[in-house]
Amino acid sequence: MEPVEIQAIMEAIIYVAEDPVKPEQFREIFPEESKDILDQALKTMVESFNARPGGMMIREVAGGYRMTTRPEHHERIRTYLKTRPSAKLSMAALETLAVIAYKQPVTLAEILAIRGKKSSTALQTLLERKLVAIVGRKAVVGRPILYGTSKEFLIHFGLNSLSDLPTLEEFSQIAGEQL
Amino acid sequence: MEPVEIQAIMEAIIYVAEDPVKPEQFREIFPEESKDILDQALKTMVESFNARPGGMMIREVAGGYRMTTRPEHHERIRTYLKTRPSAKLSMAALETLAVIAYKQPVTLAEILAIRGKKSSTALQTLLERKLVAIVGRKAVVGRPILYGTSKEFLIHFGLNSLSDLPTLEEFSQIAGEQL
Amino acid sequence: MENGDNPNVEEFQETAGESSITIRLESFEGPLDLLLHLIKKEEIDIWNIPIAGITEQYLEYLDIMKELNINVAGEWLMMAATLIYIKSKMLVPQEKKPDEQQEEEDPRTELVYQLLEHQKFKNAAEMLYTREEVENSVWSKPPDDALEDGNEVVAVTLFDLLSAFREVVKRFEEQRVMELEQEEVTIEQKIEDIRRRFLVHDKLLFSSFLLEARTRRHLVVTFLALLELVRLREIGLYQKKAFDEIQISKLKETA
Repeated sequence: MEPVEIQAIMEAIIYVAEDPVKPEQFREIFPEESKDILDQALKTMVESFNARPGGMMIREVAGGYRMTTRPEHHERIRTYLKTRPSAKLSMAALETLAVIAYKQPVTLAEILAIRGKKSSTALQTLLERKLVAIVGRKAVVGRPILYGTSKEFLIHFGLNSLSDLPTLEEFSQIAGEQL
Repeated sequence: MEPVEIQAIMEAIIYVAEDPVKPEQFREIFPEESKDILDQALKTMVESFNARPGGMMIREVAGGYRMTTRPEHHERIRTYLKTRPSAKLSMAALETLAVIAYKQPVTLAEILAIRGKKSSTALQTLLERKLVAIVGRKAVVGRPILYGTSKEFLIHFGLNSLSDLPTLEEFSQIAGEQL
Repeated sequence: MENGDNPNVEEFQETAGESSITIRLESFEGPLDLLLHLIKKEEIDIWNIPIAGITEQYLEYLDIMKELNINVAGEWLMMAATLIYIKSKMLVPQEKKPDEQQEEEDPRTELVYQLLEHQKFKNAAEMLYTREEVENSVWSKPPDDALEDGNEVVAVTLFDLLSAFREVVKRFEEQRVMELEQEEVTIEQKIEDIRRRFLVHDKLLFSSFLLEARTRRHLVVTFLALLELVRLREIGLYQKKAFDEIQISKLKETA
């Protein structure tokens, strides 16, 4: 194989690898090439990769090679990681949101009773993300707070109104299973 | 900032990003730079990155930029990762997906009419793999759920936008010739 | 037509092992797929389908499916009915009425358009298949430490929301069944339980007791136990301000 192709594959493998890639591992990937050729290709590849004025570099870590960003750009990368669209919710938050969406208005105690798990942190997240709002208080002892979904919730899920939420029956129709 | 430094940071951000990075996101990261300068830097960076004989490339997918390995090296990378090709969609799922992609937003009944057979299992798979999403309800009796393709669909099939798909007319021409 | 004229039917019968049948039937997933297959195999002009022959072949396939105890879905029977209907329409001699439209509507037209439409989407599916092949040979892997909230990655769609709700409902049902099997607690046991709690706590939220109660009966028992302890002046209930949460505080050391 041409050295330039070996180098390209080495680069791709270091990119996809979870752990630093050791030189011996390349010998398994290229069993037909000699150790010298592979060592030379690796050296050339790493040198030329790091000579580029790019944003990434290949470093020798723990006896292997690993791709990272260059340390001098960490501030802007951090800015990006913070500003990226945060359309992600934890499973706990998602379950809590599901209970609120389908059972609203609902108290924290009722959410716990249905989920069978503590939900206050998840609820806090949902309140912070404005997907859930306080909609009143229940007229029972202790007058616990009632929660419901917000307008943000409708926007996030592209719903016109709460009546647009799919029902469990529709779900079982799609899933072709009995609930 | 020097264009070369902007380019390096852009490269690093595309590298760390989980989702394709949209040009607008760079404007948030570099609020002090003009749109023209950023667009030019992005274009130059992507071109020179892809002109390298390396193992990675930057592609335009789902309206953003995404770093991947080059397809021609897939065999060696697979050897290293010891993975088998990921589970492909069944022909039934692909057909259902094609109907949704071209007829969206579309109801389950409309999919059935075109495919001439029940499609709920295929639809279930597509929803689970997030290639298809619930996009609303049709304003007819029964208010059936409307389905459409997701951003994941664009990423899965390496499309920048839905307009990258060949037109249906092209397929009807082929269909006419085949039959 | 005899079976001998139809090699595919023979194939069916020869490879009557279960796995091969499943595979064969998968390639004709629906009635339209079977019709397209027959048209291509016999090299028939789509605009001039010999409807009698095709209907016969179609019904033969249906018979085989029934013979093999394959569940024949409703759409297969619907298509059979459509084919028979078209066939009967074509057998009826067309009355020529010169003052009316010259060309009578061909009873096959609608089916032809349906087949063409179906083939169009089959081709589109092929295109997606090819694209998927290509995409399956590239990898994108952001570095692990770039994912700040690694274990909190669930992109949320309505479908996720509904799935999550279904999970919760399922769990709730299972839990209820389990509790029904459990022995119920008495008021006396509950009073002892609450006293033990106040050995280590001076104050507790009223709601925290109610939250533990998973069944209605348990809730009532807890409530009665708390009232009994209030009556015995072992605990007191109070609110910091109106509508605030009710707190319970220990009034005297319990024995």
